[in-house]
Amino acid sequence: MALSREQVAMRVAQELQDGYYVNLGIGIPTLVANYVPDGIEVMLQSENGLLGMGAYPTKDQVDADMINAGKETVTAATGAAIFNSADSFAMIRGGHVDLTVLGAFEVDQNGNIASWMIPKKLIKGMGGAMDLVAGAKNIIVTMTHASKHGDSKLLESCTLPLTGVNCVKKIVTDLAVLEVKDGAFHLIERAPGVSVDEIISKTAGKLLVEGDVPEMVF
Amino acid sequence: MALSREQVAMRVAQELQDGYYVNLGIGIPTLVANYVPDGIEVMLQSENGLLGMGAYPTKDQVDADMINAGKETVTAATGAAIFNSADSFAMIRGGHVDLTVLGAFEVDQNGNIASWMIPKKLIKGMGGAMDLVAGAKNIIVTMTHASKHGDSKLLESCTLPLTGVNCVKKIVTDLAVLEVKDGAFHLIERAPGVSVDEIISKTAGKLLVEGDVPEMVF
Amino acid sequence: MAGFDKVVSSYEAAMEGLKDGDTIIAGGFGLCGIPEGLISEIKRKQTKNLTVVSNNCGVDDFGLGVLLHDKQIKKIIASYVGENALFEKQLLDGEIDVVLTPQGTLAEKMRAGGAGIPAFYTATGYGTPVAEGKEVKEFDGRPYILEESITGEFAIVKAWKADRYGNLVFRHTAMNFNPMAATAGKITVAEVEEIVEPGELEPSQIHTPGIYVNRVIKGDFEKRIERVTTRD
Amino acid sequence: MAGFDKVVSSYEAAMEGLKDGDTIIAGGFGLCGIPEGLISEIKRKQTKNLTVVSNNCGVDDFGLGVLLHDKQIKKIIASYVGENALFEKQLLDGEIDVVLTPQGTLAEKMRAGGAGIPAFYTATGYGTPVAEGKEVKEFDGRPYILEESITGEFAIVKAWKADRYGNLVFRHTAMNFNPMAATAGKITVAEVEEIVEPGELEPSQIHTPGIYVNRVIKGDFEKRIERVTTRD
Repeated sequence: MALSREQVAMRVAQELQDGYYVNLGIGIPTLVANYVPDGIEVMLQSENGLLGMGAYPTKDQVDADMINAGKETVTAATGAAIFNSADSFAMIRGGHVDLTVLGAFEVDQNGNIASWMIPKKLIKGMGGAMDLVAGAKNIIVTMTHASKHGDSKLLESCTLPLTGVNCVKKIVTDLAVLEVKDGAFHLIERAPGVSVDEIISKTAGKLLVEGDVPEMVF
Repeated sequence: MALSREQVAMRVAQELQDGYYVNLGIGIPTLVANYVPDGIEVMLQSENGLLGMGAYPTKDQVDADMINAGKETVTAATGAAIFNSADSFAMIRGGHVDLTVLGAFEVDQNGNIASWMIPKKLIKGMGGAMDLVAGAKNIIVTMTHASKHGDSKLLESCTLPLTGVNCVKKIVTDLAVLEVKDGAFHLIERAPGVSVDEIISKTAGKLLVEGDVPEMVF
Repeated sequence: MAGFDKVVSSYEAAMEGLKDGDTIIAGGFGLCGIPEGLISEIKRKQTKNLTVVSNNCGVDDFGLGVLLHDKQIKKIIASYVGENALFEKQLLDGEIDVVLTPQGTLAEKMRAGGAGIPAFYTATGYGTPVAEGKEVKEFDGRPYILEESITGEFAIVKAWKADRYGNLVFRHTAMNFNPMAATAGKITVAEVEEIVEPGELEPSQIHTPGIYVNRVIKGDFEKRIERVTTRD
Repeated sequence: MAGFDKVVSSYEAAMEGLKDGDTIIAGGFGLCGIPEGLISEIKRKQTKNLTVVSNNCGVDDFGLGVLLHDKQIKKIIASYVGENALFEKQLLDGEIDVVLTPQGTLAEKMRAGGAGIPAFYTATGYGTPVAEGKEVKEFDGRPYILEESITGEFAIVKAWKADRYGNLVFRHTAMNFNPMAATAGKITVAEVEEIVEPGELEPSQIHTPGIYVNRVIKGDFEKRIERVTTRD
């Protein structure tokens, strides 16, 4: 069965390593913070200028001057640092953030990603997404494998305006975990109860399946 | 009679305006700080990362962590700011410093300056001089009008490796105050008792003298 | 030190000299750390044909969004404008020009503008619509695009504390774009929560040295929050 | 948070992995704010063929100058080396390569290296020997030269306080090049006067966030002064 949003986040959280500096995008990526495995500590970077993002504040702690990149009120974790946006993106662009997790509309087999614009429909802007995909050491994309209409989001070539090129290394969808390399999607794991055939049928780009594909373990 | 170093500094100090941010080079320029006219306040920038350089410390105040760009121990004036060297040169390069005063080996009639290198003789490095001449809103050069051997330092074209091009606007020597514009030195003032003829004889570059040239007033 | 006292006592004085067609660089991220009173003054003055450089354009009735009602903004350079329906309408109607710019590139463009760096290379946006018409150059086998710096006639920023010399300290994440914006204005105006005497701010903990700041005004801030999120 | 504890207890551990031919970016201005113990450790290790990027090269018997005695430095990128007779001798004898770089360009090259900016334009050095072989481009009618960023295998910096996560605070003008150097090393080592617990440093007054720092060691500093100047 397709994973819930929470399960996608849980699976992404398995990719975390102790001591990682991580930037989590809005939506499912934000949920990843709730599932950091035992014995592992990560520090969250928020691109408006915060390294060491803490929990949401209690009602009494709410402070208009303390927000994250999603414009939500947050707290600073113990040992946090706060800096200006140029310094924040110097950190991101310079490759100092270990992992970025973000959503997307489409990803293609060359690791290109489209996540910020649907012509004539959605023109909100790219925010920090282009910097994040250009700068992070490692990028994981989370999204549903196909649209509500059943159209695959894993394509031979993105159709929407790109956010970045040749940058996505790993994708966690509601159906599968895939690596992107050498011009193809490589199926690594499948959601419990989801067949390889279903994944094949919902992947429009070049998909490589080698041997038995294990189910995700939670 | 030719001016003393102190008198050159006094004359330069007359160029200061209230509210000026000023960077003073090593040597005579440093002395300018001692002659700031009454009723005028300036703030001194030291390019290692200090805006609001104060007096030298008393013996008890000496602190190895508190030095100026000449590596002398200094104090911070009330209201000073301290920052890193990239920020300091952002300030300089970005044209935020109102006036830079520095020494030179040679200046030419196009406002080119040579101040950092004598091939095969002196290879200490340019330090911040190239940034200062490229970035400051206004530059005054102080130097002796001629070398000990009597060779003019105000040339048609600099012979030594340049520090910057088309940047010097005003020169205060031991003999004269000159403006540099339109490819010529313009004689503005002469040192008390120094004749126009002497200045002409010691200026190798194109020199324009219009009307009576007043003596400097101290 | 009279020559360095940057404090002004009215918003009129704070924004004096702003004229039609000017470029304004504004600090703030969303509604966090924005110079509320300076924005109101720009609305009051009804200055038109403005180019606004800011990460966001506020919301319909707060922040820079209030300048949309009377069509004071001709062009905006921003990274994210998704919180603002009026903005979207004017954009679709062709009444406003928008140059969407990646957030980090925007921050760096402001910094470069203040730092005398006319252009810099970044990998951000390579291969995307952002790269259109821009020079591409490879370094170490990777392609980068050339991005030019931004400066403006005015910069408006919001700080926590200022001393009379214009030294600024920002509070928490209300810092955001404010320090860079402060460097990129020909005239930089800081609206602050508190004005202190020179010497009260620790020199090495000043975020924006006073050399960048031309005017300081004490403001009253609503500090509206876009998304109040709490835990129990 | 074990994964973020950057504190090491020996200089051997602090400089572990440094090898012949590496590039070291060093903080400090003159003898002010230099990582004295890390420099001694490099001398002790006798690592050779080093490229050193630092504003200065110390004096004959202190600072980076001590690495000259055994000819450990192959090349230095610096803005001012005038305080060091041994350096001048090795340079004239052709035993050491020197790339003299304007101070502000050097600071910006380090910052750019850490910030993922491979190159930037500056007017500094245009028309001088510094511009030789560099691309020139006009912006707004003024010519600028293209300068490339610098990174290194190691960065060595000196801070006043560090917390265990590697967040750094610098003291007075001992800040100088240290914050930029810290961003430009593949491995960045900070030698500090005091180590405190996470949370003791005010987040918005940290000069270098811990993300840039791989190792922290508590040092003892002589803090030699080049020019003691006093008033009565």
